[in-house]
Amino acid sequence: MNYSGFKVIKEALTGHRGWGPAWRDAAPQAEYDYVIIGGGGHGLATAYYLAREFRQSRIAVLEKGWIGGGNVGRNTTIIRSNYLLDGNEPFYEFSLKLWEGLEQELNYNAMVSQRGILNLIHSDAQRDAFIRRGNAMILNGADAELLSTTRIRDRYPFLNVNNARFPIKGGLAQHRGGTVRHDAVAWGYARAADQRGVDIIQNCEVTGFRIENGTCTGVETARGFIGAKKVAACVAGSSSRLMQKAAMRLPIESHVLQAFVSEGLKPVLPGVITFGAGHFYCSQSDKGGLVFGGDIDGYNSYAQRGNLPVVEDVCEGGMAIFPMLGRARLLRSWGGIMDMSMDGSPIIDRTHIDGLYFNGGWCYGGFKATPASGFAYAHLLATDTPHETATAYRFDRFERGRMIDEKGMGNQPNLH
Amino acid sequence: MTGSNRLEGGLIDRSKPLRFKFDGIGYSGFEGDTLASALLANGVRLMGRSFKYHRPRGPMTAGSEEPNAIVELRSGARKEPNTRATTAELYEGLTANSQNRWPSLKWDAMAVNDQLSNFFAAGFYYKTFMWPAAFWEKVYEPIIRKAAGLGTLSHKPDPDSYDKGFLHCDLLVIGAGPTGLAAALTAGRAGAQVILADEDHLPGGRLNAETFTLGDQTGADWAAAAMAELSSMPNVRVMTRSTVIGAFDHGIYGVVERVSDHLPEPLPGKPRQILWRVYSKRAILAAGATERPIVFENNDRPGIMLASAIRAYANRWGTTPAKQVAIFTNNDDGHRTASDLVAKGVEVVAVIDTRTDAPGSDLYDVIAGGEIDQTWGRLGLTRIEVKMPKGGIRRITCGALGVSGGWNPNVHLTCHQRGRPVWNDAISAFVPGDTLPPGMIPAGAAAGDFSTHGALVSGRKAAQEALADLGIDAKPTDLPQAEDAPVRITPFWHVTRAKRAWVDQQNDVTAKDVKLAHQENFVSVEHLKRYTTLGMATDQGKTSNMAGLAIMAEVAGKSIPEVGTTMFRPPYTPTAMGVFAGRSRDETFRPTRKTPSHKWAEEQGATFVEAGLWLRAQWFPKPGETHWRESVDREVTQTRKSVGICDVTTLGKIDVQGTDAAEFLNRVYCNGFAKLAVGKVRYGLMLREDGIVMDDGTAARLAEDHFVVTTTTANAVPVYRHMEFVRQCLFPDMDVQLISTTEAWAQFAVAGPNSRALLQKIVDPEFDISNDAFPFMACGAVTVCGGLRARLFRISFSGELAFEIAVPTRYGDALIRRLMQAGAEFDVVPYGTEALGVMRIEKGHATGNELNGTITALNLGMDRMVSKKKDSIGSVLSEREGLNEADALKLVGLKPVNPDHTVPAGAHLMTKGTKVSAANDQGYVTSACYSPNLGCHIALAYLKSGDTRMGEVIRLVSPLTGIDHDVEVVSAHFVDPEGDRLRA
Amino acid sequence: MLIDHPLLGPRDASEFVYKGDASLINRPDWQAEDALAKFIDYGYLRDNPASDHRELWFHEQGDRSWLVVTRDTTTHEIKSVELARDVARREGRSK
Amino acid sequence: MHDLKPMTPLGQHEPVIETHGPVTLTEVTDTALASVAARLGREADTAAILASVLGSETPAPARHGGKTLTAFWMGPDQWMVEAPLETHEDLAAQLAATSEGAMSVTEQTDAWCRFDLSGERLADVFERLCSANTRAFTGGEAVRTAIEHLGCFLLCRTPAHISVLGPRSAANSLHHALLTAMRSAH
Repeated sequence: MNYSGFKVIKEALTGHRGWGPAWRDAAPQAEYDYVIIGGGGHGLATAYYLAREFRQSRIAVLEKGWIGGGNVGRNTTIIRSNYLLDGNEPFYEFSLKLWEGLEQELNYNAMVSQRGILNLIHSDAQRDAFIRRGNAMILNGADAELLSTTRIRDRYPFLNVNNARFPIKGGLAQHRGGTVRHDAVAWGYARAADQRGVDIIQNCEVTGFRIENGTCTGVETARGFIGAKKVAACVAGSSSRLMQKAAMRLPIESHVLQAFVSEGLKPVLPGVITFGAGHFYCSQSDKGGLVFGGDIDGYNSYAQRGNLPVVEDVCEGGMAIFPMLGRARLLRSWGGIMDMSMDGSPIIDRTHIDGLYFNGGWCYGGFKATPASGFAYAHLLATDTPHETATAYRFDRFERGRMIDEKGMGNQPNLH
Repeated sequence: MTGSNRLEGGLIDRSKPLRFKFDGIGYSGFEGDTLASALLANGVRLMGRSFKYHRPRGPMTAGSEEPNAIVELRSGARKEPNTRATTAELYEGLTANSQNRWPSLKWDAMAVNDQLSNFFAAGFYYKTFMWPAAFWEKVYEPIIRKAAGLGTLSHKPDPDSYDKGFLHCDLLVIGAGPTGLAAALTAGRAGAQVILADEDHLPGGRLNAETFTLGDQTGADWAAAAMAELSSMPNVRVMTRSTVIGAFDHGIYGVVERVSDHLPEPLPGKPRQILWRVYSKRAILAAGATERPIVFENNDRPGIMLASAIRAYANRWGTTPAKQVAIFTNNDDGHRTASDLVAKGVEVVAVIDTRTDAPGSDLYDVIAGGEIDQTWGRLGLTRIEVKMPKGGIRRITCGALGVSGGWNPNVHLTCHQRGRPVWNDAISAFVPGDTLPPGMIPAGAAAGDFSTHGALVSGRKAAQEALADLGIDAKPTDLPQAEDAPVRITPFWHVTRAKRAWVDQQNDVTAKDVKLAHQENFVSVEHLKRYTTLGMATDQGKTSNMAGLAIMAEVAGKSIPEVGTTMFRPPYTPTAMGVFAGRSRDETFRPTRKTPSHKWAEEQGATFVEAGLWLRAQWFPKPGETHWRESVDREVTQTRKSVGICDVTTLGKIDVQGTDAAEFLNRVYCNGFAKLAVGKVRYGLMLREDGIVMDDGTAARLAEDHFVVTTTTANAVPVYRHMEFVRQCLFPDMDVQLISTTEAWAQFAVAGPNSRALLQKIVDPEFDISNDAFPFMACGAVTVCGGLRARLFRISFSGELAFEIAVPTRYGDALIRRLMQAGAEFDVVPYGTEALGVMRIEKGHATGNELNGTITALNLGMDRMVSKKKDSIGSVLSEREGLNEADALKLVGLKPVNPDHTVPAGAHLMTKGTKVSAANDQGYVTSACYSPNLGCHIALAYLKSGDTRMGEVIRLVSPLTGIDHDVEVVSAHFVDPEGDRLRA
Repeated sequence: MLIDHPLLGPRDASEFVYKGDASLINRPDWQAEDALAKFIDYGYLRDNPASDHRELWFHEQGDRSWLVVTRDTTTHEIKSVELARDVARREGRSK
Repeated sequence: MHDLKPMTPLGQHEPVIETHGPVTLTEVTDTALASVAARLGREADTAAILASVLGSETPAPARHGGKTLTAFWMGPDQWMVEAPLETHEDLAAQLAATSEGAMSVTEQTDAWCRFDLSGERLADVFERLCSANTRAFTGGEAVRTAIEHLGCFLLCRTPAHISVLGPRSAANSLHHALLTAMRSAH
């Protein structure tokens, strides 16, 4: 069923009886060409692009719980392509371009809202680094603008420009950055994939891989064996747990990232602001909640919850630049499991096992990558060659010494 | 003025009337009132508007679970949006305003949404507003954003302060109702360290809202007596106005104490609120239970409230929302409200009980098997229509309707570590499951034990259990006789034929929305929540989740526990962000570190700059200098010409001692240190294990077994941590000891051709610091100014003949003054970080901008320093191909072809004749400055194969800042490449 | 979280700085035949278990000891805490 | 003798003293400090030397004490020795002279600022500053912990007299935090 304003009006007048399921609850078949493990944003996007862009069929997405219940449903909804390094920037810019046409393509309003993202500058060294980054963005076809303190003050009059411990000395803006209604991304891809024949199978946990003579022929699941020509792991957050079933060790640690939302407030923040020196970033949802976060808790965890010190650290950062926030209330916190990789960048690659593919290591930046990740992964699955924007996301980059380390923190995942 | 709906009795102090304003109209109440109780007493039921349809709303509850009566409290910079009128304590002069309405609460233009609600069903926005694409940000979204949101922030800095603190106890008792008081008495009398926390200012919980007795006392009197005893115990800390907001790992609880929220403004020096981190060995969850509503047609009008709330307003606050009240219930507790109201002289017009076997009453009319069919009243309830059990409709005039759908134990904190509650059929509610936070024992109503007697016994038992775990024997406390009624409930969640029946009243989620979600396959509880926004209101689903689950269960043909439970996450109630930040805001956001010469530099009028937590002098303007460059150029020129002084105390200093000290440095630096002579300094390059440069600095050998290592300012802490890792974890049996001495010594660089001459006036004459006796890279202990112990290093960051002199920090101020005095004859200048930066760029020295975490020794041109003859951190992994590319980036210098051009940091480099694009990127500029010595801008840069491109003219581009011009590749050593000056 | 320091008793985890898997103690021999391969494995591959995890914490705001903490990553329950130096010696790093 | 005039950590020439309610906050500048760390295999020797310096047993972990001089435990086999500055201006050198190669000694006198809180109900102040359970202090405790992002030592001389040692460069920030907590608590 096509969604449209006309349809909404018609249904409103006829008691909303015509709306069907957004996607079918499919039962697993014995065999597929492609089995995608993980019904999150990336998995569903992969299925969608495989079906639509690469004209593949016989595709299943296996989800151990409910689709969209992982990190696509527990992030701070930011999209941007303000990356520095050659291995990253083209990929994230590709993703941003896909976001820009996504809703019309999926026929689903995911509220892609390009209200801009602003990274605050607090020191000369940081300005130098941001200029280098902004130039890298422009050289890669993205947009970037260096804002003066005056411009920032005009746009955000309540920012504590002078009095904070780290005065604001400018900012790097990407006006095409913004936010997207995160749950809608999973639902929109699910609906569009389902319409193209993809089986979305919920409550179907993968318990093992069937590997014969170095080739993966399918997966054991809670609902029986499912054969597959190609098996595509796409479970960021649980990557190590899943790939351990194929006896693989990964360059990944799982960490908890907390995020927060305030009570609903009348509009105050037009776009996204990041305050790097204070470990705080914030946007305001269309509902009015300030959505904010900061650093990961910093220790390995699969618990999907964090602890007080980071909550305090994040709010300290918030109060330092928005001293009016003292009287706003934090409504809810939540935690997601991050695949923190050894250089802070993801992996989209074949494994050493034929027929088994891997997508993971997104650190805390997977949401904005959803369309490009799905597209590039579908490209890899369909053609066995990496997509041109994702050629650097290889497993062997660590042994070859070709890390993609945006932050320059080295092989310590919790510092990325 | 006594309010029109004021009743007799209650726990308010009628001798203390208080004036307040709501929406600009003056009212009065009494001490002990909340804003909601005082407004109700004044006959005001309408207090807010709902989120989506802007429907009129009055209070639903009498506590912190309130979803409807939320207001903007106070004004100006203290304005506090979304404040629950039901918990806001009245104080003299309180002002509050309604929110999310325009132009007024009674006449809200956005209420038109309500007329259009059919078009705004759950998830409608996912299906429309997609065309044309550009309209989203420009047209649709701004309208949605403006209509959405609740209260308004002040846009002014919060004027109040906040505190944080840390408390320790054996037992934390969460909630001071009958359960908590019994638990605290039991544990307190046993001598345990007890903290009793309650969100209310008046301990007692429901005891303050009920009429039944404990022994021969009223509930409130018993609670007051228990409190008096607890307050007298030195081992018990009673915390009122203190909400336990979260259960964190290992028995740590977050508790927010509202120190000043009941006052017009905080007392001098006192915080508004305090965030306590409570370290508990055990905790008893005695958080009670919350009554839940029943969903029926137009169940959201002001005046329709939880029955227990109406009871609380009558008994505790001596007020009623209306003179005629009806009750709608599915359980016996609804009848308790009816009889209490009758006793207070309120007319109970009917009790509609969904149970056909409802108990009768001679005090009021009971309609057994009845259901509410419809309600009336635009801005407040005026009439209800009841579907009679035998058919037909009965219209009943009333101004309030108490709804009692049963009680939900307050299990929230049991879920904060992902525990799941379990269903209990006997009370038709979720109770705590067995995956509790370790150390937590739920008791009383929170554990599903709803009678007062049960609460007391349960609290006592929980305390005994908790203390027994800790080896403390707690004697059973004598407990009074108390009410022990059984729970009699027949689940009834919603009137099925209702067309517009509210499940989540704040977010305007209706029963139909839940059904539509099911129809569209948003069946799991997480999908339901996210698709409809059910439970995402400021009450976090406390008043709405159960009904939503029940309706979903019904349409999905499942049981409630099969549909699932929603996760409760911290905080328990919405919590001011300021209190999480505590004192760390404004200037005290982070500590400020000052150098030993800070005060002196201030006197010189220096400009300061943040360097991490340090404040360093950036330059020292002289009278008449109007541009910073004038000052910096002068400082550079004068230093190179004669002598300059710079405070370099911020550099990290680590004392390394032990018989293996040299061997240890061999491991942490990629270059060798074993053969460094005593009295000598060497430059050291430190790699991370992955072969990337971590830091650089010097190591001075003061004795065979004693070195002082310096680090960059930024890396002092991580380098020390790393060295301890190497020492303790990798080479645990090396004889080496480490300690930071950064702060112990005030250290000044004295640089320039006259630096020796100047220092000879300071260093005591018995120390020969001539070039022969104290050559480049010498170090040693000296005394200065007639006997003060000092350390002298002949090292140079500027490239000049230079020394660094260190004295105990307390003499740093005196030394800089003495150095300046002694240097007067040489026209000595102090220089700041800018001049320091210019001179190091002129000399080609790498610093933070160059050591950016992706750079190898090869990139710096120092690959030959990585010794392959010894084991050092990072040497093996630096052999990887990606770190040894043929066209690797190399550190070079850049000069503009046109001397008027700048060479800004952050610009990228392109080979001449190639297209400006990422594919052709040849490198980037790391540091740049104007060089007064060369008379033009210069820069350091990383350039592919840079070492072989000297003299090449390349294109420097910075599209971000609009720069595109030619620069020449030169050696990074702009000044004195042979190093003659520093050996002079 | 609270880390039960073997010398100091329970201390708030916020006093510590986390490094990662305690296998980082087992630094390979730089002169081994396959040293490069071993260092790549040591530097980059992790078990990352959803269960007990041995990990390194540095008591930065305390006694500057590195600790080996065994902690369940699904519940955060801490099973044991030892001085890393003792562990390193036990695992043969004394040579 | 040199004539350089020392400056206190707060940037004055005389120690600052402030009283609020029952608590007095005093900047203390008359103490010399030196750290002592045992060389590998010389732990017992170090403990013995230190015991003779202190005239009492070497402090156990998280403790401080001593008679002729005092010391507190900093880390495994590492202590900080306190001595009157007037008689021990160069404490580190004095200790090193007695060390017989058994221990590494490092001057720490000016690495720290020290503020002493004295008076009643000090725990009410400290519970607003750090996670140490100061309410349980009876005397002799030495705890290193964080106060407002600063690593500090708390030395409980008596429950009515507690010293705070913090990084000297941040003395003003630490002093501000202590004063603010005093005003909030009392």
